[in-house]
Amino acid sequence: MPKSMSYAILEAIRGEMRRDKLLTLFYEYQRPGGLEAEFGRWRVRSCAIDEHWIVGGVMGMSMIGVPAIAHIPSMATFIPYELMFNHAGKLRHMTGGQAAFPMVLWADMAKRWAFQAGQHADAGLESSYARLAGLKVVIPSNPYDAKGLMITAIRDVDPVVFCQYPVPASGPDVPDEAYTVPIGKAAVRTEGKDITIVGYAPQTVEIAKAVRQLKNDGISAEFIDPRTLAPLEGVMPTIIKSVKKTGKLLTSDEGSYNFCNCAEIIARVAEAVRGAQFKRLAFPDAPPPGAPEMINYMRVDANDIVAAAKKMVKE
Amino acid sequence: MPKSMSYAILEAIRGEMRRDKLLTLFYEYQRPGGLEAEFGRWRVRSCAIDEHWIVGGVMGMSMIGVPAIAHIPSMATFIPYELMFNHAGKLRHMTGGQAAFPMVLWADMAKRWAFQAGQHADAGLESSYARLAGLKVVIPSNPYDAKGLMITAIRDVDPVVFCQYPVPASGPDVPDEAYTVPIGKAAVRTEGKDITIVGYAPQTVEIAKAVRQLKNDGISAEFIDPRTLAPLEGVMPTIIKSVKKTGKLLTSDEGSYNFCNCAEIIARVAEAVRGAQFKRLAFPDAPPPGAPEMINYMRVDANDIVAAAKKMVKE
Amino acid sequence: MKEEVCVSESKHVVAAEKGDKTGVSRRTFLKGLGAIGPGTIFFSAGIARQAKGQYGPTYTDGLSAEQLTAMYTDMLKIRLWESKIKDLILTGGFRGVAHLYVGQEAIAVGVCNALRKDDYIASNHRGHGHLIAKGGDLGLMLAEITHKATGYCKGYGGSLHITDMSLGILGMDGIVGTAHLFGAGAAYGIKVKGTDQVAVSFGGDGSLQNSFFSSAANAAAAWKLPWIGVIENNAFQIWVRSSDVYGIQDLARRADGYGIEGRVVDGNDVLSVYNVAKYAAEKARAGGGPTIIECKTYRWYDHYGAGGAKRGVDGAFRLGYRSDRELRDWMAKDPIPRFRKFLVNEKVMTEQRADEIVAEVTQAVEDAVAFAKAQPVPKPEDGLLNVFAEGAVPLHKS
Amino acid sequence: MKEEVCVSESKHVVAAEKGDKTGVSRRTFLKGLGAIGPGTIFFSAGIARQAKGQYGPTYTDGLSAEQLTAMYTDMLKIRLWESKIKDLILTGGFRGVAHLYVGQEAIAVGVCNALRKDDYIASNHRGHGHLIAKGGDLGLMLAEITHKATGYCKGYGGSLHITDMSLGILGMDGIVGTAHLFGAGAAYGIKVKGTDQVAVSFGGDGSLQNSFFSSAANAAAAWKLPWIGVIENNAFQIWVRSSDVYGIQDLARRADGYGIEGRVVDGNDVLSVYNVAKYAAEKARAGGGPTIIECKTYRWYDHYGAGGAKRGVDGAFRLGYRSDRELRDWMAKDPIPRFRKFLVNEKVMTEQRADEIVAEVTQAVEDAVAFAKAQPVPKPEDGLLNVFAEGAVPLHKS
Ligand SMILES: Cc1ncc(C[n+]2csc(CCOP(=O)(O)OP(=O)(O)O)c2C)c(N)n1
Ligand SMILES: Cc1ncc(C[n+]2csc(CCOP(=O)(O)OP(=O)(O)O)c2C)c(N)n1
Ligand SMILES: [Mg+2]
Ligand SMILES: [Mg+2]
Repeated sequence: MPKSMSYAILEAIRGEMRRDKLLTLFYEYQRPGGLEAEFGRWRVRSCAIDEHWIVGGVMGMSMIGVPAIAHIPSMATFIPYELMFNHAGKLRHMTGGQAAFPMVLWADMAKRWAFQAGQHADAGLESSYARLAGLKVVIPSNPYDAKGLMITAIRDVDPVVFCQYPVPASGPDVPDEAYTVPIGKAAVRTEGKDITIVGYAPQTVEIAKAVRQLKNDGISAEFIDPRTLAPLEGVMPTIIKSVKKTGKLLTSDEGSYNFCNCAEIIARVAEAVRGAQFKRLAFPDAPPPGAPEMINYMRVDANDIVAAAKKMVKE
Repeated sequence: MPKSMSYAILEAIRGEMRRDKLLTLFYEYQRPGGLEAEFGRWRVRSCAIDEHWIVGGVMGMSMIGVPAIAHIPSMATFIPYELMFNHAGKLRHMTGGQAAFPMVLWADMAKRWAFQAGQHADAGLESSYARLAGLKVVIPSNPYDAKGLMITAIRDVDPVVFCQYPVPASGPDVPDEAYTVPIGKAAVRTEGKDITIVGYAPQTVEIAKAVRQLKNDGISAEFIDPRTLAPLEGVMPTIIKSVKKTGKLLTSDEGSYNFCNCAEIIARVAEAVRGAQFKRLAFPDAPPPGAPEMINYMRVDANDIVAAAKKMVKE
Repeated sequence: MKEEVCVSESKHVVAAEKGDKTGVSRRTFLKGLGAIGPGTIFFSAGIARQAKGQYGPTYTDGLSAEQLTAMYTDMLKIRLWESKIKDLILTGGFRGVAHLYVGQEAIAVGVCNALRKDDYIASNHRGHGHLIAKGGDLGLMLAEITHKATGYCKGYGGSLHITDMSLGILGMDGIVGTAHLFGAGAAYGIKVKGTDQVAVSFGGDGSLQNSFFSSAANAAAAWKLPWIGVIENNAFQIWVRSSDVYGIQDLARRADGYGIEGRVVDGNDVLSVYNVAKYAAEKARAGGGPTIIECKTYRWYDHYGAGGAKRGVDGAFRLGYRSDRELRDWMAKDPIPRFRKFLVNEKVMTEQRADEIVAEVTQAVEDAVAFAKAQPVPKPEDGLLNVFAEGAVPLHKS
Repeated sequence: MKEEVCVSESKHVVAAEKGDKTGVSRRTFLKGLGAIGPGTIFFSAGIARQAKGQYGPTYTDGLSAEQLTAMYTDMLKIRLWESKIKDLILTGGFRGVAHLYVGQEAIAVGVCNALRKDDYIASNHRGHGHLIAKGGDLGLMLAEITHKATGYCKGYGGSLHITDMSLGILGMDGIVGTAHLFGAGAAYGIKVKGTDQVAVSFGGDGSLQNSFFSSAANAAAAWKLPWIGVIENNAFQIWVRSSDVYGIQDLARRADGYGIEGRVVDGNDVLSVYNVAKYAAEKARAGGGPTIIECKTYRWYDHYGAGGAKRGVDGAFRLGYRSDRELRDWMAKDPIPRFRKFLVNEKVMTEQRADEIVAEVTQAVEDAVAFAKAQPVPKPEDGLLNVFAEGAVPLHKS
């Protein structure tokens, strides 16, 4: 059985906790199975429903050189937003390089599932973090990247926001040993020449399906997963190169439309590749309703991606 | 003497408080001169340093039909972020139209001034609000728009984030009487045919200077101030029409580059106008340093805009 | 590390007791009038000085037989309607989710009966009981929980967000603690309006941190707002014991730090709850400011859904983070038979009338199920409405 | 509504007293050894039961003459260095801003002298005093405040953000309240490291809300973290009186609600502050958990900058939100002459030695000014560095 995303992440954390005797994890109710038994309560701390503590406590700890991970649930993603903005992202700069936050904000993320209205099925929150200076933001789409990016994030002396979306296992097998996946590099999931499709996390499932369908229909799509959302400097060359080749960029977001991550990607490509064709698919600018009829209608799926790609290729 | 931005806003609030006997204002230390004397402590409340109360209290009040304004200082903009996200922006939808928040989040904003490092000179925070469903976000660039937009925002039954940047008085005289400026409509500040320039708030000062300079140099720039950042649907036609005419879109942001508001504008135009040329100027993805040498070097000014516009027109 | 590692709300089996009987049949609780003494009210050490003698456990001054009967009926409504939902979930294919309130009925009913119809309540994720006690309709609630177009929130919200503004119900909310802030905000609004209404917020033992409670409490204390913060202390925050993450045992003690009167009450005794709530409401109406009431109680089911539960059987067993014995001890303090016994002893109702009420409520629950089932599902495109008061937002699928 | 309406930190003239003398000359405070009795320590009603007899006002056990002299010197350093900054601001063209600490010196010096060098402090916007008391260099501090390339933060941070990690100074911070959270977080980190260090956070009376304090206090209480929260209650949050926005008078009372020992101390008596801080630090080191210490004090200058102040004269008058009489009453409780008098009376130092120290510190301040002045300004492009540990971020001006 392939390792799940959660398993791969916990394996990464366990390995790093063995490697660094100070590395500490704060969490709320999403129990990191097995870790407390191995490392004890002080290093694996179950906290009150207090995301300011979970994140702010980790920040204070990491300031004195105790690297730490703050795990917060998906409905609380923005409670520590100002702490990450005004402190984790800024203090190194404001102190002329003295302050460091060797921390990971491990953010559990939701997707657009039914029966979980409003606060429990919102997605795309990463773009609010990606716009904050001084933070790195990564979003793995498969267990292999998840483990490698988590290890890189932990070893990074800068604060990293690690977004864990619920995505079924796919991609390469996850080795038991430690390995790293670099922050700031995109992955070309499928090579193609007719159109470039960009998306990450839950949308990779839809895009992968769409790419197979398009292939059957004679369209060769290049599918790129950015994996990192900030900084984007190392990610963009892969995407720009692709769009220079295909002349077409289609993006698909699980998050809502306005200011979604792919808007930034399109804007950067539009500056770099004149005359290309662009299309952005996304959830509407609405909260997610609980009724399945409504939310399933609103969410972008493989069929929508296929239809949009075909339209662009025909034009 | 022309009315200042602050004066125009207070005049709007005073008029609306006279008109609606329930309208209430919570604020922290930025004293809304004269209002307390006229309307009393209960309707003009000086609060503790507690932006969760200022915004959450206003939300609870507005839920029972007491319209209210929450004024928060610029370093605290993101403290109430999750309240605005998960509650003000969502509850109407989640309750099938029952819950309403007739409230204004009057957010004081900073600009890139020296001697105010990190937390006191950050700008561009509005894009984090603009990406939240269910919120309207307005950013006036002159006292006339400020008064009209504040009145519209107060009368709007939906929650509005009103961003007040420090901008010197310009534009039309502010009448003493009430009038409204619509949410969701851009303003063409200068008509032109060679290039479209988009920007708002502090950057309008630099853009206006640049437009004059460009005119002297024989380049006719069309300068558009979006005024509203969410929803953008009513704003975009003005910008798209302009770029269809000029073929060139230059944007300039006081905020940092990644995910700045103008990225969204460029992405939308790129989808709508094939073959156009794009350029985005912005503050780097760094916190604002306090030393004047550093921050002044990093901020976009009229000279940068002129140079970028000339380069685009030449290409 | 075995594959069982997982990051979820999953149970952590600590020391599941072997050989526990796995439940008590539904009927037992109605009949089982065990050896439970009358409700007791107690105060935390820190706030003992605030104790006033008059809140005796069986104090029923001002409560008519009709009202007492209505309170009994409301408790049953919560119990039977939620037990039905649990059964429906276990049956499979349920169009929704639920955080069950069973076991805590005395709190919602005690508090809401101390309020006027025009008072406000702000509720949390475990709020079905609050809504029923404030007058919520069982059919419309079930229609909402199953995301039907005619439910309270037209199917948008579901279990976590049921709202009825016409009853002063500001809504359930999925974010822990915000109810307190909205409640205190509403209380401020009452002062602006100049009415003598009261605003109550409900939160669990987990709702004290996260800034919302603190902001509410400070503002309410500073300006003597007509706010009542009800803390339903059922010992757990999902599976985390509050005693492991707080430095205080009696959560009402937190009130003192803001300059608010804090009370601890037996949350399984509806009259004790009622009396403290009544006192707090009257105090608030008279301009005396806020009160924080901690109600000690226990939830019979798992945090969420029907894990560990069986159809037709009360309680969720073998949950790992709690012992079955602990649950059983609390089930023995079941607030409903306890109240029934009191009412019968005091001749407020006969055993026969009590049984009739059970039958009536059982029927009302069946009616609600039938009603909800018959309701239409929402139209897909309605998801684009109600973002703003006017208009629809655009779709971005093509 | 006149044009004077404005939205700013501007002064609201309440009842400025007429005829007030506008200040006391700088020298007066050094000579004026008025009729101030020895420091007193008092406790809030709510926490009186926690009072322990041993913290007498003039308790100096374990403090050598050398240490006492160093404390006196540190207080003078803060006073004279900050007074110099005030004068420089009034002179015009000052390359920076400042929230002056003058009047509160006994707190920083009392607390930091109770700490070890390897203990941590987290400071706030009014933190110059904390830094000096923890060993900060006057020259490097002034260089930072004037945004020079060789200042503590290379000119990036300025007054609000001075940091010296090598001295355990986690930094000043412009956001009200976060120091408490970082302090408690550091205290948790100490437990992970397994050392017996202590982490202290400083905040004003305004720092209790906003969630940061609450999160710190709860965690520290739950797990007995070696954290000391110091609340410098100078009565104002900018111009807002805390008594208008809080429901409690003694802010240490807030501690009780978290299960933390709270102390109220005369913040103008350095030995009282020292003694309570010493007790708290020893308790924390021994695993006894956190303490919250409220120090009652007053700031002599305006919230920010030098409004209402004059060159060479102490205190800021006619500020509108406070009466000059109130300020004068507090200036009469000036912690520095009070401590000097004690030291001389107790024969710790002679009047002559005390005067020598004034001269030495005056010289040190002049040296700091000369040093800072001579330092280079930062290179513009350095603003692109230090965003991450490695590399520069790109410019987006063309
Ligand atoms: C801000 C926030 N953090 C975390 C959660 C996840 N969550 C939902 S309910 C809950 C436990 C609540 O415990 P308590 O307040 O005691 O209420 P109870 O469920 O026991 O009734 C948690 C952690 C959430 N909904 N909101
Ligand atoms: C979160 C936040 N809100 C508001 C401000 C603006 N502000 C800066 S200092 C201050 C007053 C602080 O008062 P207090 O904590 O009593 O400290 P004091 O200035 O009296 O030393 C305020 C409101 C801020 N910096 N941060
Ligand atoms: Mg609970
Ligand atoms: Mg103060």
